[in-house]
Amino acid sequence: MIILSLLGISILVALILAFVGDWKYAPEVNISGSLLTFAVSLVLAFQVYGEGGSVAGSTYFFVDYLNISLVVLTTLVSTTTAIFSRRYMRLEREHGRVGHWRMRFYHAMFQLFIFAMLIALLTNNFGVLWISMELATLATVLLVSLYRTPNSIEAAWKYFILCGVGIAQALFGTVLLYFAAERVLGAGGDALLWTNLSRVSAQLDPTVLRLAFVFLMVGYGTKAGLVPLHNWLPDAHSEGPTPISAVLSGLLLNIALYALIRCKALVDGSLGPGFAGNIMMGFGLISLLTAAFSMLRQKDIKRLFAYSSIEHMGIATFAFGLGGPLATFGGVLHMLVHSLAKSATFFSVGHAAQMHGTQEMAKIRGLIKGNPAVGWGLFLGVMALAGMPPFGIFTSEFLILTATMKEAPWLAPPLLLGLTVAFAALFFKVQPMVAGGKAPGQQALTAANIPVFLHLALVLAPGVYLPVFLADWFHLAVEILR
Amino acid sequence: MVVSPLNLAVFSVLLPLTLACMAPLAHRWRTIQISLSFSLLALASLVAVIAGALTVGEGTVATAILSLGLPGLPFHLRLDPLAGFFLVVIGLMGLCASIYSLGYMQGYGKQHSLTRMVVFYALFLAGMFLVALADDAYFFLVAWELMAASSYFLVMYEDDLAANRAAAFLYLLIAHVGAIAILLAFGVIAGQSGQEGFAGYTFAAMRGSHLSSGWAAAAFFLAFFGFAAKAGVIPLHVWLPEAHPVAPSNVSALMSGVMLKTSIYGICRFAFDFIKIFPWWWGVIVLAFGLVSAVMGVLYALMQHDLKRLLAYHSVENIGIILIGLGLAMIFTSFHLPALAALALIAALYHTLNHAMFKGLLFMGAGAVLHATHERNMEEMGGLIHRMPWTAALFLIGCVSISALPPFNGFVSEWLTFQAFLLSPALPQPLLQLLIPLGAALLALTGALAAACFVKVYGVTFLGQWRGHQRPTQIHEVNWPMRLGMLLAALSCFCLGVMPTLVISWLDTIPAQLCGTHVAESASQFGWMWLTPISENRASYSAPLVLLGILAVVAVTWLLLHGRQSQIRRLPIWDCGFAKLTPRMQYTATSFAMPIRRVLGFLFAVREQITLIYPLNHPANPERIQYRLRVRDRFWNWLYQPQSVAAYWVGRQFGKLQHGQIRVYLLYSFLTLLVLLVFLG
Amino acid sequence: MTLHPFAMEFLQVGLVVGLAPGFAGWIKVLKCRLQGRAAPGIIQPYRDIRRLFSKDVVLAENASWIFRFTPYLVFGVTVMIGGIIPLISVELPLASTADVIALVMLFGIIRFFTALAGMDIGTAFGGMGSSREMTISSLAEPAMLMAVFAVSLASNSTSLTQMVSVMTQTDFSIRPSLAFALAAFILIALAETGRIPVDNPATHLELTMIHEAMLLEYSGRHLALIEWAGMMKLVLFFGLGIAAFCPWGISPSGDPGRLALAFVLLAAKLLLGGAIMVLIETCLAKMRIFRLPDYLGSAFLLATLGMIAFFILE
Amino acid sequence: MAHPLAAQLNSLLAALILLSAFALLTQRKKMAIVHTFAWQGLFLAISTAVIGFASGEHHLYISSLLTLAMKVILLPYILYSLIIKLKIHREIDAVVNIPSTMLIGLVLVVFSYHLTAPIRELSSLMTRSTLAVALATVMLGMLMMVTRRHAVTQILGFLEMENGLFFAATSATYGMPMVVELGVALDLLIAAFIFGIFFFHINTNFDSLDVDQMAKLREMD
Repeated sequence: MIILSLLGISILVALILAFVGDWKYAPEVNISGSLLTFAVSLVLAFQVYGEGGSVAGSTYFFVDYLNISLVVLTTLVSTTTAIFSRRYMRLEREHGRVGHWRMRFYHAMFQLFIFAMLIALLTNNFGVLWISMELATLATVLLVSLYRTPNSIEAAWKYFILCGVGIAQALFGTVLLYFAAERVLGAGGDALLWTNLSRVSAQLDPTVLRLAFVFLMVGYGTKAGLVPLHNWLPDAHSEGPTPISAVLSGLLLNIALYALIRCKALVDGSLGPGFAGNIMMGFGLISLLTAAFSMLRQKDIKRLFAYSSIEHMGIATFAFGLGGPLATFGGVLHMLVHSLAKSATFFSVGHAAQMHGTQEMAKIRGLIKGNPAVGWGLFLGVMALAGMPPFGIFTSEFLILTATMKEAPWLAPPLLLGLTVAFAALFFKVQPMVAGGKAPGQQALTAANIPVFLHLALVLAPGVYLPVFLADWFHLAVEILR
Repeated sequence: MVVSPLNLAVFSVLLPLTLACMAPLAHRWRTIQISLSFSLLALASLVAVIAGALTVGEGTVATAILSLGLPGLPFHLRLDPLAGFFLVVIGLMGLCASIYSLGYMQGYGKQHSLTRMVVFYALFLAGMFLVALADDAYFFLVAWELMAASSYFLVMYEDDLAANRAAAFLYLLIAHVGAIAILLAFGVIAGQSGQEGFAGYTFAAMRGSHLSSGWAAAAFFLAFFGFAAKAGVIPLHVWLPEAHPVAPSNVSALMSGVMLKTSIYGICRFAFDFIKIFPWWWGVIVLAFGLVSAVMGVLYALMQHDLKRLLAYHSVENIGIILIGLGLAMIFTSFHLPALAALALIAALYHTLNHAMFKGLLFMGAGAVLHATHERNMEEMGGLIHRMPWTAALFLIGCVSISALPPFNGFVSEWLTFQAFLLSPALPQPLLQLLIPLGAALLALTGALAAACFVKVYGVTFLGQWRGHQRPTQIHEVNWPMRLGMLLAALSCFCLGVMPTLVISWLDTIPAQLCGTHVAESASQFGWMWLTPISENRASYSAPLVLLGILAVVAVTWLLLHGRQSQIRRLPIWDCGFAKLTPRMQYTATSFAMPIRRVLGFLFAVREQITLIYPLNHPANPERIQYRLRVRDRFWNWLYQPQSVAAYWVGRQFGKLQHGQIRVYLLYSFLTLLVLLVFLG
Repeated sequence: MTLHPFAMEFLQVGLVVGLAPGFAGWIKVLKCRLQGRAAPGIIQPYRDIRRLFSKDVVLAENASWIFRFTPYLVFGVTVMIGGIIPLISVELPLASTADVIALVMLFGIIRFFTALAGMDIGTAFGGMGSSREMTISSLAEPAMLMAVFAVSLASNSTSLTQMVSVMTQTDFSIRPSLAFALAAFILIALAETGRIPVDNPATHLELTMIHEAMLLEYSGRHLALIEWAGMMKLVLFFGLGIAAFCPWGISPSGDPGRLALAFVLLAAKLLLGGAIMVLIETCLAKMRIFRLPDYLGSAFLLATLGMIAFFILE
Repeated sequence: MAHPLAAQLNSLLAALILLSAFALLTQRKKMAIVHTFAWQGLFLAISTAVIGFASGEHHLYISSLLTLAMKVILLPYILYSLIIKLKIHREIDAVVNIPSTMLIGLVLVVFSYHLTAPIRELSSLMTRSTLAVALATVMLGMLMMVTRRHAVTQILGFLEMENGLFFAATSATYGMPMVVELGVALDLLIAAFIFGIFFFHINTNFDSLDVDQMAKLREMD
């Protein structure tokens, strides 16, 4: 019931905004809608916590500790992003980069995107999961090309084609999964239900699952931006409007990873932890290293952080691949804190770019002097992303590293190499933008600070203090994956 | 709640933390912000000193577990003699530096945000206290990085200069690499301890863990690398001469005097507390690094003419000396000679404390000079002793102490280190018997060069005549808080130098904790006036008597000579009948160091060029001679250049993959699919 | 009856302070004889010192308190050292205030402040002198320490009284390590006391000066104190050598007879040692300053050989 | 109950689908490609219907109708009209070296046969042998996207993959659950509109639909 209302609200808001999206108070509508979903998701979360375990909405929807935490995260980030985009898009409009019609389109698509992601998280059915992933892609493709500049068109086209192809492979994997499941559970829709599959995962046929997982890995891996399937990601992030970049990196990647780890849980059931784990560890490490070294030579600020998203997705994938309670816990935590920190950083980045009228890092200087909130927001966000304690990302990386030292010590050096290079790149690029004297022609603006610092506070929390109920919450979430 | 040392220590951590949160509120009223916050920080440091002193004195161990931290791994606190000792070191310097800052920060104009300084200074202090107090790997790393990050912001305080930003970045990068190495070291120990989950990550578990020799070596040397990166051990020292000069002087006093010491603390923890049993060659490696750092550090220092840069290189040198002591202690421990190990350890710790004091004093003095002259280049100074007598006198004490001249404190610890060296014949290893004394010779060289270097510093900066362009009359003595801060440091230098026996009997609980023996009763068996490390027949030194004797003779002669009437005539300098002498004709810092540069030039990347500038009308005799000298650190080109080049090369190669053409991207994903299918499907 | 240790202490200090100029005179006389010049006579240094004391002091305008304080300090430290090195008896109350290493460092104080005083006026010569002095001393330091180490191996101690009593009580034996160490010590002592071939105390040629260059600006009582301290320093280095290498005769107790004997022997050793030094100074020429590393390097080599010889041969 | 006739019919249609896939891979003219694609859709629809009839899975009729509507009528019509409207039917579309492309295609067919062999062992369905063809179609579609530089042909390759997937679903498991079928169809519809929009934008921004022109966003310098 609650689940349906949750989905209902977001689609309803999407429809409303499709009509009044260019109205003066459309942003407020957008915010309140997201806020409402957030509230509902909290209620849902408490229900789950109360009933201790999973709440089956209907045959098609279900909630457990894992996906509810992501649902809450999604609704929260969507709310903050809505708040941010209110200020941001108004400025864009004043700069004349978007018109009425596109504002309407933007707002509607934003909510539709949230809706798609919520379905993806809440659905019980792997087929529906696939469909909603595709839907989420399609909803954002046109947002990426919102500015209609050649670059944005190019980026959106690449995004559309590459993700389309990738997701098609995921569909083939799903077909194979269904094939394997059907022979255990019998034909019919129930054979794709996670709740059933996880029950019988041990009996699923290994050869088919092996094939299926390869396809699913490539498919959802493309969405998660794993190297070498990542090429759409930097373009899409750098060319779209910043709020969209924030939710793309903050949420969509997480959803893809979520799909991936669900599949892994199934495959492990029949193949044992080794197979899927090794593939994921491989992808994770490659992504981490490639992204880290690519960050060294970025010129565009949003591309820089796009690569850092690839890097962090790599870390999380590696963690899930490594398996084991510690690493998986680290992985889940990493997904959460990364999406918070990354979206916060993108907020500051967006304002920084607006202040200088460019995304070229060489032209962005003296943010702290120009606008302390933006400057410090960016600086702290980068410290969080670089894995400086006491921010939560350090915590998750600490967990992952310690697990690595225990399970596979020989993998620690490349992991650390990647982390170090990424650290160096981030600070090397960001420090000159933040510190020092103002750039010529920097104009002042009133930034939306609440989202940034709210996120940063939330990122800071787990590094210093993780409330007990949250802790066992995550532990239970981890249990689901094993 | 009952006042125990641990509570005091926790208080001294909480005060700065709360201050860091509160300070921004007061950003309107600068003077209030300065006076209030820095006096509170001084108070916190004082409390820390008391807590540490009590702990070391009584040898108590107190632990506590906070409700913060990771689910499986709450923050553990532990205050044992070793930690207590470092609390004292940090606190003492923190006290002096905070009092000094009361005056020093007045000198900053509006363009630098005072709040930033206060906040990060407080965080820095708190971080250092926490490093000493932390008792589990996670908390230790949090504290460690808190310390690193806040000091990074402090180094970048005057961020409008690109050079400062570059220095700060270099510092942060190397510090972070070190932190990662330390994290790995913890990971190795905990991973091998066989404990589930987080259980292995408390220091208690690490004390109990028994590692195979290979893993133990891995853990120790990872940790050693990490801590060496922080301590600026050569060749990981490049950040130090960049970062310390550009930081505000009160901060560089803390960084150079205290922050480096936290890594000494870490090495002690790993070697003597966690691993305990190790082969002798570990000690030899530590000793070797110590010797190289000591000699190279002082040599590079001699070549500098930027006052603070020079002092920074001296920190490298002194860290080297401390490591020498530690290395000897490790060697003796590995051969089960606890008494000797205890002596070497005491020497190292004593020097840690001493160096904190005199290096802090010197940096504060340099800050005072900078504050008065706005000049860091010694070649532009001179004769300051007439303008700023207080600073001059106090700085002289610092110079004498760091040059290891009795009866000041630098001498005591270096003398103890020498004694430890002279004990090497007791080793059952003939090779070591022959080699270790050579190390002693290197240490002697270091000491003498340091003396030379500080004759240069003091002579060029404070003595002679003003070389600068601006009128020296504008230069004035610094304000009282700054003098007070320096005075405190100078006093402690003096006391530490004059009553070594008391200090050692106070320190005695630490070797008891780490080596299982005492030195105090043998050290002061002969009364508190005589310091006899092993036995009275072995070697003895009595600082009070030396002091009194010299003072007595000086007083007597002075009285005798001033009994008779004889006036003093002041005349201009005898110019040997040449034309008028100008201040530019004085010996400069560069020329002072020239003989040593000639003798040991092969150690530096020296580039000297002389150009004669001829007037147009008659090219026979040059009108001006230009002399350019560039002395650079070889290690930069040897170690660091290649790395960054390699990183960018790799980056470029990865960049080539991202080709821009969508069909290529499609090909990638297609190939990925095929490869996976071929090998796994 | 035996003398009280404190009495002996004062006696020895008195000897050092009183006889140092005489010793300097003796060396001057010998030198002049060897070089066929007319000698001023042994008590000439006493006259010089008295004359200087009676003169007024002329200070440069910008001389600071360091410049005026240094002579007193130098004198004080030298006298202090005179009270520590056992010359006639080992039963000195002050003997245990400093072992050899501490003694070296005490000499270090003298050097440090002299060098500072040299820089204080701000003439080129002063700076040059200080620079060279500090360079030489820093190169000499390792050799000095190795020599000390080689010697201390025999008696297993660095305290002079212990060395003396060990050597005098154990029956005489030829020790190659001591021979090497002695050779090294002589080289170092020449360098430290500023004698030919390292430095020429008699010259005032600007460019060859080392030690003298630092004292150029001194006059009157200040100069007197410094000169006097210099003479004492020479005696003390001899005393150090004697205590470390041929201590025979230094009395273990305060018995006046032994003391008298010790005094006679000391005088003999000093005269002999002075003669040897004069020979060296007359036969050798002063070195260029950048040849010094080789010179001190060989000293270091000898000392190290002494150390190795101890471990291998003894 | 497996009709031998139905089975043979199905294999025949599978063969035709494979053939049309190769045809798509090697055609030069846009119109021809669109027509071929429509044909492929038709074969797909028929085979679905046949399977539905043979296996008695009646929801397959619906999906076959869906296929007919989407892949035979709607999508080809959209593409057709776009090509007319944008006047791009003249634009040449360089195919890199047809023989080698076909060779690679053949290799892919063999490979997919090899991959699906174990599954064929497991499956008891009459359509099990056609799974290889389905996978081959997917891969050929992808190969087409790699080799063609024109936006329209890329889209066609994409849609061909979609066909392959659909065929795989029917042949491996007599079709996915209805929800999924519908959802996929919906996504396809949206996708169609989106690439429709994109053709306009690309054409206006780059005045041609040659995707190789769109290489401004890149890392190499």
